[in-house]
Amino acid sequence: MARRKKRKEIFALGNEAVVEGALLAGCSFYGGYPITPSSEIMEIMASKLPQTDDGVFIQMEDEIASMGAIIGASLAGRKVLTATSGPGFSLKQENLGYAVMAETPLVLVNVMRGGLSTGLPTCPGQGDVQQARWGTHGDHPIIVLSASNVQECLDMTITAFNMAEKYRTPVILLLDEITAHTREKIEIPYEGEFEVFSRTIPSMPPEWYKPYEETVRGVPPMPPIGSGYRFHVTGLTHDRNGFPTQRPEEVVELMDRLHRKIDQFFYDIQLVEEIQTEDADTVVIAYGCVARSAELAVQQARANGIKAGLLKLKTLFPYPRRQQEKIMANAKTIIVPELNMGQMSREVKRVNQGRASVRTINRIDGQIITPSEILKVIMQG
Amino acid sequence: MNEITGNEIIHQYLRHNKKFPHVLCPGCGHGIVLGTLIRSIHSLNIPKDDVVIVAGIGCSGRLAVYVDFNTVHTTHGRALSFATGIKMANPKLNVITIMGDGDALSIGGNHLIHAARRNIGVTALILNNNIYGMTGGQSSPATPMGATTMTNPFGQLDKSFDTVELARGAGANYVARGTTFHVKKLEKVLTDAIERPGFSVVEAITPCHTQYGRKNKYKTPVDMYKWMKKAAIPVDRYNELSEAEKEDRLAIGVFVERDQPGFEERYFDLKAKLQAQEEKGGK
Amino acid sequence: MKKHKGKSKVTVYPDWCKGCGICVEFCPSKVLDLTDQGKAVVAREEDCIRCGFCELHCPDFAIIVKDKEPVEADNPTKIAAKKNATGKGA
Amino acid sequence: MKSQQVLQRFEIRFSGLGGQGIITLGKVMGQGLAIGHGYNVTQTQSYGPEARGGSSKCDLVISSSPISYPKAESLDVLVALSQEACNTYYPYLKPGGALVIESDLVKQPPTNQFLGLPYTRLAKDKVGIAQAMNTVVLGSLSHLLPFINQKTMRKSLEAVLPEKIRAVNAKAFNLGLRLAKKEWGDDVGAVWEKE
Repeated sequence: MARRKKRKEIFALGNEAVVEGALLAGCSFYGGYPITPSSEIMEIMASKLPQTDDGVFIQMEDEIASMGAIIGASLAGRKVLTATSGPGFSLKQENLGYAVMAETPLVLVNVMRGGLSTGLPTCPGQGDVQQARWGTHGDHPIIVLSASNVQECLDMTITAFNMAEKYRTPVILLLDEITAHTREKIEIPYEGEFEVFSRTIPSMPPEWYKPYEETVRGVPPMPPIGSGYRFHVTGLTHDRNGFPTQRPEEVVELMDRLHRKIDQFFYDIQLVEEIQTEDADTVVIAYGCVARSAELAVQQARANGIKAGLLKLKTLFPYPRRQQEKIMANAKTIIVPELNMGQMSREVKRVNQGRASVRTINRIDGQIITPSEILKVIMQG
Repeated sequence: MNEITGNEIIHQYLRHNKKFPHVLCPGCGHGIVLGTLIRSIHSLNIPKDDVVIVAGIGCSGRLAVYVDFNTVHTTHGRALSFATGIKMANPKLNVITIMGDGDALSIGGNHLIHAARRNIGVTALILNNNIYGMTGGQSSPATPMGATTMTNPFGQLDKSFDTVELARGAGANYVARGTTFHVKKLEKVLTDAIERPGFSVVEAITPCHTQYGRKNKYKTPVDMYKWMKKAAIPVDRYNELSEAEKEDRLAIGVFVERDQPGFEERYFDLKAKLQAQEEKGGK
Repeated sequence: MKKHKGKSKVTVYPDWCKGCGICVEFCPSKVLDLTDQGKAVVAREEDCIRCGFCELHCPDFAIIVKDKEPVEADNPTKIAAKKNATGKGA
Repeated sequence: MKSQQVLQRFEIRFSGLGGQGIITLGKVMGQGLAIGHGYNVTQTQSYGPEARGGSSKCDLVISSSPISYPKAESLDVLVALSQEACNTYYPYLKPGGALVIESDLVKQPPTNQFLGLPYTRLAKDKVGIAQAMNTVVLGSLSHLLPFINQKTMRKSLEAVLPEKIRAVNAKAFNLGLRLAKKEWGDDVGAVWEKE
């Protein structure tokens, strides 16, 4: 196959860009249940995957089953995707925890809509942020990414797949209704231009393979089911062989490793974009569609002679603590606009520890926070 | 030299680095079902690497860990959804789910009917002991009306599911019922079920003396086997009985035999068709 | 079945036996007993007719029934025939 | 070829009734401006009950530099194809912005400063199918907006349409272009040319 050296440009929806990104990252399995405003991801997958060499698309009976199906497919060696919104995200939490425990790579896109419960199905919101972090029961590590424009939808989907495979963990990509439903020109990178990471498979004879053995990275190799490595997968706390255990020292070893394999790679996982933060004494910390409003507000503030900057979060969890600490060298005021009652500002305040003045802008009426709203707060200083 | 038979076959399929005896209670039929399943797979000459056992939660869920296949112990009720994903990801695998009655008929009831509707090429082995055993003897949707349980101390008020009728109505390709007393018959239907494409359901009646029997007039595990011996009759003979005679009887045997292609078969046929179209269009 | 009588070796692994009593209750020849410690033991091996019930119904895979150690001099031709017939299960 | 005009955040809103092809219009024009012309474009639209309830809305933001905020806030052009849409969105029009209306359907324009054409009637009578109305609009806007290269826009329109309806739409596009020129004058969009 001839390599395409030129990037192809398309005019695409955020949801469409997710599909493009997933396919570029090697996704070959989609299991889902439709829900607004994420449905286009599923619809486009339904038409594309059956036309690829090995792609499998299946519409399951509900979100719980969708998670089950993609976890099963991931265990059988596929790179897998599911997408959902608000109420569906709640239903996916049960098996999300299973995937963390069984160290199953998968990408879960949640297009956030407004409100709790069925809320505002066609309006944007950012109310699922802490649910993404803590939605499933029990102490667990999780990687949560976000995207604020259509190009990022593509790029961050690839990143999500790479992280899922590299760290053998579910990765949640949080979009919002605006980002998912905006059409923009995006560039599709050509093959070879971007990294595609696939899970490590064991390189020893099956008799010697211990599925959950300690490794340097804390990430054990993972063979696909049916490849000759027979082992037990369970959501129960398990020993190195994968067998259930309640021995405190084995429980601790497993839980430590699960957390450590994510925590120790913070430099690889915690992604932010700094816009004019070097000398900024007022910094907006934002993510998703609101980061776009914030960017315009910062530009306008600069035009008014105010040293404003933007720290755009692309990784929400593990929270990019070091990056916030860096901008706090100069920042006297931090502004956190978000479409919820203050879910990320908790994280910001936790790191801030009273040093800068943290101001929040919150909207929960299904409308985006506009640049002028943010500008107003910046001008107040 | 002796031919390897009986439990020696089974020993070859057990995980040697796992502690035995298993965790189940004395006289629990689950072990018998596990042995039967192993003999079925053995008789079909399926390599261990090609077998995937997907189990749910509960006593039945614990069976998977003991056998030397690819084993996945999933969340409560969700075994079939995991199994669907595995089968679609790699249709060459023989995917068998082990579920309890609570697992398959209550929390996983939706997955059961949709797996049947889809006719996914998975064998659903449902171990029906009429009770939630592992969690301490609460009512399940298979608990008979009037029976005493921890959550129905004054007698079960609602009707129990008929697994066979449920699976038939939802579209399963193959539906059979057996008991842990009539082991050879159970082995036969289980072997048929694994062999047949599409979705197969085998309900194995297996006694739970600890949580169900003791509270419901079966004093020892053996009493429960005596009950099964007496109650179970082949389905054709059962159908000849009057309604009154049917009351205390249990029909066993094969109830549904269809030959619809499995979902995976239809999906991969579609893919092939699309690819052929594309090649045609390309030229 | 009668022809097997007296030719079987029945083994119960006490470590695996949980003493549920199914084998003892349903053995048609009453080969097995329950001990005071609640384990099945082989009491009347000679009576075993090799029906296979105990093996199939032992929930803990603790019972093995097979041929007695063959004594070469007894019936060499029969043993040889059996050897050849063996194809499965190895 | 004329070098491309530099644009700072130009906002267009298409609004009207469901079934008028408003979303398609926005998508086609957005695609033409983004891929054909190379501008940065964001297109957003109404969804759900809002979209099913009979009214329809589609926004384009066009700029030479990256677009931060993707939704239209203060409109340079409002295209209103129903009276209700005109009433609802007219307040969002910038001072000096252009109001483009379907002159048969918007009987009471809120201002006397507007550009109108009887789009539906034109499509039905001159093109032969009412559904080509949105392409007539596209044609007229291609005349109105000086940063649109008419050839490029026509080409990208043809690229996105299935072959069966390409000829009809080319006809509709040319009709809109011609009539806008005739009715609105040659220099109707001159105000944006200076930018």
